[in-house]
Amino acid sequence: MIYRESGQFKTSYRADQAIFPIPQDRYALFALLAFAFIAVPLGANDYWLGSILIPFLILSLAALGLNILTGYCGQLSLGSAAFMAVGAYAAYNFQLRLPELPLLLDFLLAGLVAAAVGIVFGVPSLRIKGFYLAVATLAAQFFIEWALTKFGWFSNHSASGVISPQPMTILGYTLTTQADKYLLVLGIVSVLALLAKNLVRSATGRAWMAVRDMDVAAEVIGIRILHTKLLAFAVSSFYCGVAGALWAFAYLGTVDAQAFDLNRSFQILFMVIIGGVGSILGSFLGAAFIVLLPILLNLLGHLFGGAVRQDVLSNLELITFGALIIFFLIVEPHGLARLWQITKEKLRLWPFPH
Amino acid sequence: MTATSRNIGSTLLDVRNITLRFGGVKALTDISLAVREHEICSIIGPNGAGKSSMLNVINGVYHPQEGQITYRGVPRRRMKAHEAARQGIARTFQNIALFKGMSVLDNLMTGRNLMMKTSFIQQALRWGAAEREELEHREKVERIIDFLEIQSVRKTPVGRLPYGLQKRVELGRALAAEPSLLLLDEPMAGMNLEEKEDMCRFVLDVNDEFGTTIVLIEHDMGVVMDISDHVVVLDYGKKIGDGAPGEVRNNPEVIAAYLGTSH
Amino acid sequence: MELIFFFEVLVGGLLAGIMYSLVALGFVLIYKASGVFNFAQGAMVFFAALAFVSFQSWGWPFPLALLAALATMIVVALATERVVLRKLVNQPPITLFMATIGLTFVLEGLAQLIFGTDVHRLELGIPDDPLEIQGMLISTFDLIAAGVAALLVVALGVFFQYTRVGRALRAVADDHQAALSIGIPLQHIWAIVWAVAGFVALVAGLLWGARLGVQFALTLVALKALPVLILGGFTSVPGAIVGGLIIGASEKLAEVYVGPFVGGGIENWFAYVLALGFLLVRPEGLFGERHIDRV
Amino acid sequence: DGEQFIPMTSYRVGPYAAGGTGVFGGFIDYINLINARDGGVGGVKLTYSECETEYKTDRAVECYERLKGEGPSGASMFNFVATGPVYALLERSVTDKIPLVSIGYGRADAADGRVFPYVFPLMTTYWSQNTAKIRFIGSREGGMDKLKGKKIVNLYHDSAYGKETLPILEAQAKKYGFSLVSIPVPAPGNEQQAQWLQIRRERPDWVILRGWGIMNPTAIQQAARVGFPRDHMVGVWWAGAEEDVIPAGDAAKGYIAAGLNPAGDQFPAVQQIKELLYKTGKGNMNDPARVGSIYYNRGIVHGVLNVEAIKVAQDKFGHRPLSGEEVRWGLEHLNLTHERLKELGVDGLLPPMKTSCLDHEGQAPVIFSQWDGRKWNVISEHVDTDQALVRPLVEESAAKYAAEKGIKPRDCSQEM
Amino acid sequence: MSATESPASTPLLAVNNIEVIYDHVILVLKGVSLAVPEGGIVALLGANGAGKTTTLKAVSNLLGAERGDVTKGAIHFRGERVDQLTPAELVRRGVVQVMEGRHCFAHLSIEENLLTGAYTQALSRSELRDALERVYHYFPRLKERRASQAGYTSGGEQQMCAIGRAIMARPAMILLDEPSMGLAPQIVEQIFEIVKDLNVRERISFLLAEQNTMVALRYADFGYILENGRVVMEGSAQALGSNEDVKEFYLGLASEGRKSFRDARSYRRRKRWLA
Ligand SMILES: Nc1ncnc2c1ncn2[C@@H]1O[C@H](COP(=O)(O)OP(=O)(O)OP(=O)(O)O)[C@@H](O)[C@H]1O
Ligand SMILES: Nc1ncnc2c1ncn2[C@@H]1O[C@H](COP(=O)(O)OP(=O)(O)OP(=O)(O)O)[C@@H](O)[C@H]1O
Ligand SMILES: [Mg+2]
Ligand SMILES: [Mg+2]
Repeated sequence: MIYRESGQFKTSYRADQAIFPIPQDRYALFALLAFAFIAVPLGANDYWLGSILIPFLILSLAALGLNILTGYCGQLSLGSAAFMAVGAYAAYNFQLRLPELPLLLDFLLAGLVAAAVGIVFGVPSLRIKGFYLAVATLAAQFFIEWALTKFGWFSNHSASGVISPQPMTILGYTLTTQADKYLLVLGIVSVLALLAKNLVRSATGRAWMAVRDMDVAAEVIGIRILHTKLLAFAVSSFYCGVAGALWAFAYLGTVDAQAFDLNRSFQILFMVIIGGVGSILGSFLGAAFIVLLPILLNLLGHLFGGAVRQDVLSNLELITFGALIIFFLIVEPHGLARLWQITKEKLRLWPFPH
Repeated sequence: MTATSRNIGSTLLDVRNITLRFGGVKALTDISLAVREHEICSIIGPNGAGKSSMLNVINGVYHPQEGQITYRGVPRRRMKAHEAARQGIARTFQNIALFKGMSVLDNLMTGRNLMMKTSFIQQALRWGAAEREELEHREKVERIIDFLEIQSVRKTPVGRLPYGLQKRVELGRALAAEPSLLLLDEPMAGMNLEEKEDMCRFVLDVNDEFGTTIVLIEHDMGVVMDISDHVVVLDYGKKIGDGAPGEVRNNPEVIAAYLGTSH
Repeated sequence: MELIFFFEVLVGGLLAGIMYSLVALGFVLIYKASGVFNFAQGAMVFFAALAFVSFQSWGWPFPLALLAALATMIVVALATERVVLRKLVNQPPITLFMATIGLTFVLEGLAQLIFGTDVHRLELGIPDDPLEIQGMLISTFDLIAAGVAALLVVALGVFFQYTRVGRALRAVADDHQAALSIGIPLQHIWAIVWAVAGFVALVAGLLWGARLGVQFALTLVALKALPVLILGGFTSVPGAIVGGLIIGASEKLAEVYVGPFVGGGIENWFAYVLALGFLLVRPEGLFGERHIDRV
Repeated sequence: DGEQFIPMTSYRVGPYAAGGTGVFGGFIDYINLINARDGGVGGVKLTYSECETEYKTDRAVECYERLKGEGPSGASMFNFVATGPVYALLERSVTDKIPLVSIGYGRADAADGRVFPYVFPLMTTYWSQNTAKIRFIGSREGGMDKLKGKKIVNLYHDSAYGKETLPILEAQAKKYGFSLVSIPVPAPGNEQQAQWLQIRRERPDWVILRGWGIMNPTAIQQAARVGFPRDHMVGVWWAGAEEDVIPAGDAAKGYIAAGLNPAGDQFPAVQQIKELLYKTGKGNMNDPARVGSIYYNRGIVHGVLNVEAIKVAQDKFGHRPLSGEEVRWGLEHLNLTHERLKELGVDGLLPPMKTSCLDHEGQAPVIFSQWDGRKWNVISEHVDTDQALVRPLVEESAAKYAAEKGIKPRDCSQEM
Repeated sequence: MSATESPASTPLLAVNNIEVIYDHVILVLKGVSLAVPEGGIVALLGANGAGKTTTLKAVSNLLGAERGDVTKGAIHFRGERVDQLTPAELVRRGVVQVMEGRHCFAHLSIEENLLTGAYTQALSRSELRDALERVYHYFPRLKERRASQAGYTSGGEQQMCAIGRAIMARPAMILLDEPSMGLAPQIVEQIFEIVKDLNVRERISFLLAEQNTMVALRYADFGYILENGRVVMEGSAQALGSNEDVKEFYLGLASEGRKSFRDARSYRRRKRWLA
């Protein structure tokens, strides 16, 4: 029994309510954070930082946002990319029009703007449920995409509709290298993930889950459904908004509204479902799966380079990607996070089978 | 102990001339009943008589077309379920309505949500007041867990629990809200004798210790006759009997419609 | 003149709407029968049409190509049931939804792997000369498509409401486990439904393919079907038609009469916003089944 | 000796796969032809490796990062054949010193090489091309002065791409006195009933189709349905390939599109590809019948310009693998005359052009082709673009970008 | 009593030492064996969570849908192994389960619910009518509500509907999970009368999981008591009914007679028969 819970007694409810009540988990997390904050920027090259880790972290954040809404509050949404777009354009405009604001405040405000827009599109959720709501959130997706392209003001009238934010400067220090940007993204994502974790295990999180699991019962014990759902929309959109701002500022440097199209919304939804609906960890696992898998498949494909035609290879990659999604759902319909949890439970019992 | 020896007070809940229709179906027709403070009132009746509907009307899940409900002296016709909760009405459901994806502990903690006052931002930071509050309520909930003897399943997702335990958890969730009026919809269905006895004990203790008024729907006549102070009988949405258990048991109309001769 | 133009837009919109209904029908079918929101419907439309034109381009005569395409869709249905659905019985709807997204990738990849990425012309021999009625131009092609759609709707409606299998399908949608417990062979049922949905996809693929050519973008017609779906109700066959008519007509009228004031290009989101507004009044769509939550 | 690496950020699945397989097929065939026929450029063998982008910007960025260091001297230059990545990599390419070549797409103002040293919107930008379209229409009407009082509808894809030419069209409408009606088509454009009914009501003389993907055949078909003459529709070059007209069937007969390049396999280079590659089964196209199609030939154009840039640079820096910075010099000193094109066996496949430090575009003229139901036929002389109109706009936009980003423009007179 | 056969003669259903695991980790049944003779009524008794439902689902093969697995043991119906059959195939062979918690098809009307029960039978129109009438004869209340959507009927009505639906499949054996739950007392009696009636007249065998031990033992021939996933006691209904432990813990018949629920002051600790 390498990994065990038995024999570790908690003597106070406070200890029992710590994020990771089991010390092994805590140590593992500290080790992981130390690795991510210190070892990675020192060791990884620009390719890993700039094209794998940064987008992975940003999309994890967006997935986290959607997971709050869909996983915790049970409101299926296909419009998360639109809220990313709102965040990106808002941050751009704050930076452009109020240059004296510090960068992090721009991001915060961008998140708040996204949250406000999220609330507007969340109002119908009081009456509309399930897939009906999902399709209805497409209204947000298409409307916001259209509005951002249509009204030049949002993109400062650039002919191409593309926005290019200024370099990021924090306290006079300009972030230029990929490592700088990575650290910024990692910092923001870590803090927001911690806040999300706190939130979902507090009264607010319980209210969300209650509404998700059985809204009638939730109302009967005094939870205000509309208020709870709108809060979920707001928080979720906030996270997506910040993710969108980071996408524009820290990852690509320039974006247009099409960077946040329907496909992006779906991509984020995949992450949530594959990773684990209603799991913070799952958002990260899902993002890793969806971001890394196609790249991995592409690299694997290169091993066959020459032997197989490139278009065959590309299509095979797509097929494998789809098949793996199905495979993982069959293995564990509740996502990678649950798979991880079961593995831990088994470890706990190891070497006994049950 | 008999009913009179406890200090049953004045009328807490007064239901007047309630009529509830679903399209063509009349679930409740002109029903009136009164529940006094601290008493245990049972509603019985054949299947489909409208018992559950009655509870749904009392706590605002259904909105009757006619009639008026006076609770603690405040009359009203419609109200939202969460408003009812705010006024101290809690309940359990016939088909268990727990939050399946959450642990037992979380289910119970949710029952206390109404009393948690910190803002979501404080909760996100989990700082000072938010953490103190969380711990305070946790202690209260642990007391209920002890009371209901469900310590061992505290962290188990409720979906995995056997039926009987789920019923107990549901009672716990209702109790967590520290209600003054507790509505129980068939809390003992699907239990064996021993478990029913336990459940009766819980109900009686709640009633005794916290002075909670209880409205109970139950099909086990043994339980109903033993523990209630007052029994209301419904049939086809109409009230056909109302009174002390002894009276109701001997009411010929009730015997014909519900109890049957075998009893 | 203005009035004629108005009617022209209206009729054009109604007919366009029916084309959306055709795709929406496939969604309804599967949703009604298994509670699955089949995201792969668009990919199926593409797959069916591509299979058909490819068979034709291999020199097979029209009827043979049609039969072969139908057979292909049935094989796809059977394989989907066996490899995906069977393993996911009784799982939450969102999981099944996700699985159909996985299926989408597989189908898209498979289609292009087998039949290539070339675009094709699809010739059904249906005339596309505009009819001029009272100064209005009306497309004969659209009229014929509308007829086909109406036929499909009637057939499917009867099937669901009055046959043993139809009833079983609705039962399955309500509760997988209970359906199993009384001996409804979920696997056969699903195979049948997916095969029928494959057939509907083929019909939609042929008609849309004749309009747009057969190419990858055919998968996108599914997006046009979604507002129709929620307006008509996920579970209603007639709803798909009525929803299509409403969406088609109003989005065209909006584009022509409202568009110019806000810069145009509003058709897409307008359909969704309209459907959304409608849902606020009737959350289950026009003819959808009401969500039952009793306590 | 050695190897010169060219990254192939292709897209062979997804909605634009038809275009992607064509362009990259032609591109790769041309590279292989150079290796097979000439043993590379100046004795340096050309290598490439493909990376699937699915036409998605983030995947393209990943491919860029993955491939930029490959080969003995790193990537020579990137051709994304998609606008998104060009924008996204604008700054990184400067840091990495790797040119981004965007032939017939991408940022129009990047033609100003002083502000955008590493971006090459070669041949013709959207803005330039648009002026050629109006000139073509003018010539069809019998002179630019005849445009006065005419009505032109600009049917555009409602996206950043579609909107990009609105200002330049408006400027020309003012200049020539025609009236302009711009009508957006929401993406993806598979529904255009409303738009074409509007067009029928407007009764324009010409329709400019700034389309994309499925929008193109739909537009052509709808035109037929409302009886608008197809030979009065002029498409952009993303609306001018076989893939855009075949789905529309007979309706497309007579439809005209601007072209970077004509279709056809009569060019010596293409013939050699057939001979050297396809006869031996080494051709890249799955369907050899598409050799000589518009997209395929555009791939050859990519090949020619890439290889020529390497050659020009080698002439200066020596016959060895070159860095991106050195290739950039080559790109800035392209001079494709008729003679040179003839030597390369591609005369007529692309027009003469000449780049410089100031001008990263090269000001190639535009040709116009018409679809006869089976193939594209060239129907115009080379139509020159209106640089007097475009260049000031380019410089203005570039200056604005430079100011925003704090870039100090290069002084071209100091460069050689 | 009609129990002419003893459980020893070749049983209709034989469950042999099965083990069930949920989610690959939760071991619920730890070796359960039982037999149901042709024409018998066998009761499965036990506290909440003992594993009654799991046993029934293992027999009807519905565990797969809950990510449960039978990892050991065998199940025979009419002498054939049936653990690999699909639920539908089992129904065709005559085994139908009435699930705990009713599980009516909420959006179908009561009558449509009943009709789906006959899915495997492929009956003619008039046969269907007769089958329906038979159910309505047993449950007149259902006839009144025949056109209502099942989702909107009361708990008891749904229970009737679920049982009626199973009868429509003309089974040889019904697995009945807590039929009395939520039913008014006289309906409980009625349902058990119906069970008896079906058993005597149509020779349908029953395996019923039931909490209401009193009634169950009155109608059953044979009983098993399950605790914690194991069979801890078995015997004929009379034998069980007269067992002192059973009397005390399951029937509430202590030596001094039935106690009032109000007087069960101290919580009784259940005596466990843990192996
Ligand atoms: N939401 C609803 N819509 C339509 N009809 C309803 C609804 N709720 C209850 N009914 C009908 O009202 C009647 C009373 O139902 P109710 O659930 O109150 O019965 P009950 O007395 O609780 O019965 P049981 O003991 O079987 O639970 C039933 O006939 C039921 O079908
Ligand atoms: N799907 C499941 N996943 C995990 N555990 C389960 C699942 N279903 C049941 N269990 C567990 O299996 C055990 C036996 O449950 P089962 O439902 O068979 O009991 P039961 O005897 O029918 O109880 P009851 O009288 O309450 O219906 C319980 O401890 C329960 O927690
Ligand atoms: Mg009830
Ligand atoms: Mg059970």
